[in-house]
Amino acid sequence: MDMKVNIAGVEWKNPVTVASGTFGSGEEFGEFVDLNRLGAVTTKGVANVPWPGNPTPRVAEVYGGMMNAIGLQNPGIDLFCKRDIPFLKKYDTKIIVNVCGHAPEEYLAVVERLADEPIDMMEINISCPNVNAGFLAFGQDAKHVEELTAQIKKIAKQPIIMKLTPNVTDITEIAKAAEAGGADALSLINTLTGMKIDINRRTFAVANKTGGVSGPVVHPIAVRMVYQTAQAVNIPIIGMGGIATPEDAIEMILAGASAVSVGTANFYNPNATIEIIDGIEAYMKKNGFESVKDMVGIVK
Amino acid sequence: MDMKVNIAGVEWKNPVTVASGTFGSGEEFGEFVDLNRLGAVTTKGVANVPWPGNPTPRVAEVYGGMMNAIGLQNPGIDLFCKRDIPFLKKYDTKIIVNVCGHAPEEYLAVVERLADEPIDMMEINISCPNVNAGFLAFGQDAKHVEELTAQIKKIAKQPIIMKLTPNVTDITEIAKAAEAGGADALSLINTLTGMKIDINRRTFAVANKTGGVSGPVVHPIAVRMVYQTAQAVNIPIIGMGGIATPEDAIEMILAGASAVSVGTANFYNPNATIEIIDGIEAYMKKNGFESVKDMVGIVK
Amino acid sequence: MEKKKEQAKVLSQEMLADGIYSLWIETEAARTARPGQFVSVYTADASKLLPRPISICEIDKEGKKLRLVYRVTGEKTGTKQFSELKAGDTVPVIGPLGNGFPYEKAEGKKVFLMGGGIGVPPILELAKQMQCEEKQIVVGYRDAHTFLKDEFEQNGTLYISTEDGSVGTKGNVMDAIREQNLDADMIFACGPTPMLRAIKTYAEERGIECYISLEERMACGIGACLACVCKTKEKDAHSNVNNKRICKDGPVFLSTEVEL
Amino acid sequence: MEKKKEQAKVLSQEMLADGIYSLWIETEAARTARPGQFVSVYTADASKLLPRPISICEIDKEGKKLRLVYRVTGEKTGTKQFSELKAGDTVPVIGPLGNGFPYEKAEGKKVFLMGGGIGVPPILELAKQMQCEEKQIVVGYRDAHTFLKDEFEQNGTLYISTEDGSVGTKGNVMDAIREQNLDADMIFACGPTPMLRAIKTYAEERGIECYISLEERMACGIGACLACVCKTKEKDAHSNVNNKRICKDGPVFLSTEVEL
Ligand SMILES: Cc1cc2nc3c(=O)[nH]c(=O)nc-3n(C[C@H](O)[C@H](O)[C@H](O)COP(=O)(O)OP(=O)(O)OC[C@H]3O[C@@H](n4cnc5c(N)ncnc54)[C@H](O)[C@@H]3O)c2cc1C
Ligand SMILES: Cc1cc2nc3c(=O)[nH]c(=O)nc-3n(C[C@H](O)[C@H](O)[C@H](O)COP(=O)(O)OP(=O)(O)OC[C@H]3O[C@@H](n4cnc5c(N)ncnc54)[C@H](O)[C@@H]3O)c2cc1C
Ligand SMILES: Cc1cc2nc3c(=O)[nH]c(=O)nc-3n(C[C@H](O)[C@H](O)[C@H](O)COP(=O)(O)O)c2cc1C
Ligand SMILES: Cc1cc2nc3c(=O)[nH]c(=O)nc-3n(C[C@H](O)[C@H](O)[C@H](O)COP(=O)(O)O)c2cc1C
Ligand code: FES
Ligand code: FES
Repeated sequence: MDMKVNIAGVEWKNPVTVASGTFGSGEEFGEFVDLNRLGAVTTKGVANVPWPGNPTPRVAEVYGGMMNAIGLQNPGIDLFCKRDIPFLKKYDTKIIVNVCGHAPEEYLAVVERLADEPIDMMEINISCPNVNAGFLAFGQDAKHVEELTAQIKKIAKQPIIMKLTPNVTDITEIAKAAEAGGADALSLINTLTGMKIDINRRTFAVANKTGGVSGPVVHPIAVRMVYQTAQAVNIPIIGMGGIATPEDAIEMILAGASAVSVGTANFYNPNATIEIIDGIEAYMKKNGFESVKDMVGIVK
Repeated sequence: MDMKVNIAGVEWKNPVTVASGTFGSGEEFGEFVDLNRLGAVTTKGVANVPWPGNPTPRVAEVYGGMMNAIGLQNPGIDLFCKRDIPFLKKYDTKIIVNVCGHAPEEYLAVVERLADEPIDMMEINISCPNVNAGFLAFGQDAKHVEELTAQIKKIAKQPIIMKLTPNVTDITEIAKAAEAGGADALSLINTLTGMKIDINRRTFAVANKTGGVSGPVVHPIAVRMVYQTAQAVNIPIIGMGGIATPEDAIEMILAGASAVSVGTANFYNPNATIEIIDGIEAYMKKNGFESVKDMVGIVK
Repeated sequence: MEKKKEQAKVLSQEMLADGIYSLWIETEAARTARPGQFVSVYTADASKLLPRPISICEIDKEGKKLRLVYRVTGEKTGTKQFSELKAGDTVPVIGPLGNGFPYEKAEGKKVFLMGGGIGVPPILELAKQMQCEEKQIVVGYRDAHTFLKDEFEQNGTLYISTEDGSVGTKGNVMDAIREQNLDADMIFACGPTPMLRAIKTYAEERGIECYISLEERMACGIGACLACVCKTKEKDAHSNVNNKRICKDGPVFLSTEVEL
Repeated sequence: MEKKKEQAKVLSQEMLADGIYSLWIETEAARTARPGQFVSVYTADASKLLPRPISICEIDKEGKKLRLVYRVTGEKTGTKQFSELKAGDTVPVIGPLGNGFPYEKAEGKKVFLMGGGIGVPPILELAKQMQCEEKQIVVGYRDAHTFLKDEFEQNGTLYISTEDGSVGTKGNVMDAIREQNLDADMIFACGPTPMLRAIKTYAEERGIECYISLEERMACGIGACLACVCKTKEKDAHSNVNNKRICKDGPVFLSTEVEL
């Protein structure tokens, strides 16, 4: 039985990584989880310069999930390369660096800086606010997505995963634009934009007013989008959104994801990734699947 | 203290109605709830002719909510006018008829047929599949929404509520289109499109493959969209999506809804509407609000 | 407004066979319950909001008690959670729901009362209340775990089939009536769809009046949401299409009015 | 990999004052716990997934026991659910988390141990472990419900303030030290932000070394998600911006390094 998956030419030992922003660069969770067990570690988004992030409160609990408006706080690419990459290199796992920016130049600066770093893949978070397009994110406009992807691909030395936002009318349109731009893989979904109001204090629960909803609650929407995207493109998909159990991960794979990311679940079950890896293996054994790829997208 | 609200010229005794499709035409829930207590009853969607709906299974449970693909089964407008309207007229509550169709002509046929019926408002469900625009719904295209609204307004004799789908990139664009078309009010949100896969049977949990997610899980997304829409238009909004408690309803009102609809919660708490009406009243008393409208949209 | 969701009191819980549990609850629903009706049982788990429809297996009207016999369908399910309820706990229910078996029609008839798998339990109260000429109870199990067997023996002539042949006829309930050469002029049945389909065909070929109890996923359980429909031969007066609601118009239907 | 989420056993639960509860749990977290650290406590409610950070009020290392004293913040909250836990139940926890009070630095010093409101509990274990020249415990309550008072009296000189003036100084802890004319050359404090802000100003004006324990909404509780930051004067080495993580770098900070 083969737990290995090949995502755009990079072989992971199993199909499970962590969702960007929920696992730092692995250091803190390393006290709970053997990082060597993970197919890959996906880091918190990093920009060309340090970002201070949003004011607090940055998170709120919602029914069956959470909302966050961290605001992409990050130490900037220089410190990241000096500290976080060497830390992760000590483990036998693939390294996926999540990249953010306010404008194409900012993304490109990070991608360029990472070109010669010993990382395996880059994930481009196009849900960041696009300073050139008002309140929308890059990822909500197919034209921007295609252009940005093409620009990144020109300079990137590692395979590029474009990470899609679910806050769109038609995810397949954006997915196809990323593919047209040359993306090697896609990951989805990022958070769904939500809002919570504290009716007693009569104010927003997170300082940013809106926040991204994640956790079990977003799972059915994520599965739908992964399924639709799998029908629309020919590049591999990393599925995420509310994956908390082996069943959730398998569902995502059957819908068309070649690999999965575990996000919010880490917060309330630090062992979630390991349980999911073991659970996928048990399911394969029970159902006679030889290889993970034999399960990908078979429910049509 | 004044629980009354005025929605596009129609006075409801309180701001609570039920979400279309979750309450039939009130008859079945009449055994659990005094229909006279409701601000309004919103009926299941009705079309110009009977629709058989989708194959079963039509519903599935999802974490903290449910998914449905009923497929708008309905008895057609003729039987509806003969049976359901007279039933509702026996109660002291406003009657909102939810209207669906595959094409503009179908909507218009229903609206015309209802013009001289003793109903108070019409809610137009523009999340129905648009036969003229491929797999998208009317409600995902601003141009279609404006046109359809304008056509309906030309012949409607009752105030028109356009019901928006959340499966769009920018809800305010659609809301503004409906307003431009002459809508008297808006209601939102309809269900979020999701998917569930049964990993043991390796098939879709609902026969239609995708279904609409509703219940507590969609609440933060609904609140965000109501808030955004309230900033963008000058017509009243009926807020819905996961309202299950008085707190949920009050949150929606503070975000900008002039009234609220209770949907999925009816299924697991048939008394939800009554608890919400009483709870809003208690909150107003406790916080010194004289009138519901003093709470609408005050968190900015 | 006479109906409501109530917190039923758990009186006792017992495992009858592997994964099959018997639950006695105290509930107002018992007052008007009929065999073939069901109750919607709710979990205490905020992630599982929909009802689990469970047939009524026994009714004690005076004691306001109902017996529910159910199968745990898997780990992490609502029925798994029900199986952990203990005497003194409460469990939210709505009921009784649907129309029961029209057992009054059986008077003077030679009847098959057929149950298969987890469709067996509602046959018990039916057998207890039915007054008929000849009461032939034909129930099918997977294996030797023939739960409710003793109770059935007290309420009619019992024929058993088991899939593995460990008890009674090897095969299903149809095999049992063939092997035993049984016949009837009225049938009441509850069980998996393939079984009901076979019974429906059998009954229609012979012109026997036959009532079957159907299953479908539910959301409201009271007829409002149109989730739980089955296909009907004729246009239904309520739906105005060829559909009936299992929760409200059923779960028991005359075999000739529905399509399986 | 030495850490994990565990099912702590509830040993006892007691209401200390209106809405204030004391919970003793048995947990591995007790082995290495220090005063000022906290544990993330989780609900059993599938709709409430995030941790409730609760400070450690007392530590029994040998017995592997921790005491948590917490306020129920409202109906339908997680703390409300905690208040329903009974001896024998389990409750999921992760801990000990964060850095405690550097009480070793107090040796030979004249110290204020200040707590206000629900910031009072962690001061107890601090008082118990601290070896110093003069231990002045100054705690502020809303009213006469002066929970933990007896324990404090056994561990230092106790000064109380109450908002309604029913016990001790009327006002807050600052009013108490002014009224009693107290002074100190080191401060440890936990409480609401306005109180900490006043203490920070007081300490800085006088050049007193002062440690304060901060609060913020959390998601991971272990330093990975960057939810729970506070503003810092200097650029932080880890974040590379003027932010520190309360859960990981705190919750106790030197007053001069943070901005409130
Ligand atoms: C009228 C009626 C009477 C029934 N009587 C009995 C009985 O007496 N004993 C018994 O063991 N079972 C009975 N069932 C089947 C029982 O409802 C399901 O086994 C149960 O709902 C499964 O829930 P779960 O928590 O185990 O599964 P989960 O997988 O947790 O259920 C998820 C959702 O799917 C629904 N669901 C899953 N399977 C079914 C099913 N087969 N039918 C309807 N809904 C389903 C659940 O109600 C729930 O909403 C009856 C079903 C119907 C419709
Ligand atoms: C380091 C630290 C130590 C604490 N120690 C104690 C203590 O010893 N005793 C005590 O009673 N309280 C303490 N608190 C506050 C306590 O965490 C909150 O009162 C509690 O989380 C509220 O949860 P709830 O279930 O009552 O409210 P809910 O409204 O159900 O909480 C919803 C969400 O908001 C979070 N939240 C709500 N209020 C706060 C808050 N003030 N701080 C952080 N998160 C919050 C909850 O953790 C949860 O994720 C501490 C907080 C921190 C950060
Ligand atoms: C606290 C938090 C921080 C996040 N930060 C990032 C980020 O930096 N970059 C990114 O692409 N996605 C980020 N995300 C989104 C997640 O990677 C993931 O797409 C989303 O949370 C859905 O998965 P989940 O439901 O399993 O959490 C963040 C999510 C959370 C909850
Ligand atoms: C079973 C079911 C049937 C529905 N049918 C309709 C319908 O006929 N017309 C319509 O506009 N919305 C329909 N809806 C959407 C609801 O009216 C509502 O917009 C949505 O469910 C969100 O609210 P909730 O989370 O409170 O259920 C239906 C929802 C459910 C769950
Ligand atoms: S479950 Fe709603 S109509 Fe039957
Ligand atoms: S709560 Fe995640 S960093 Fe503090």
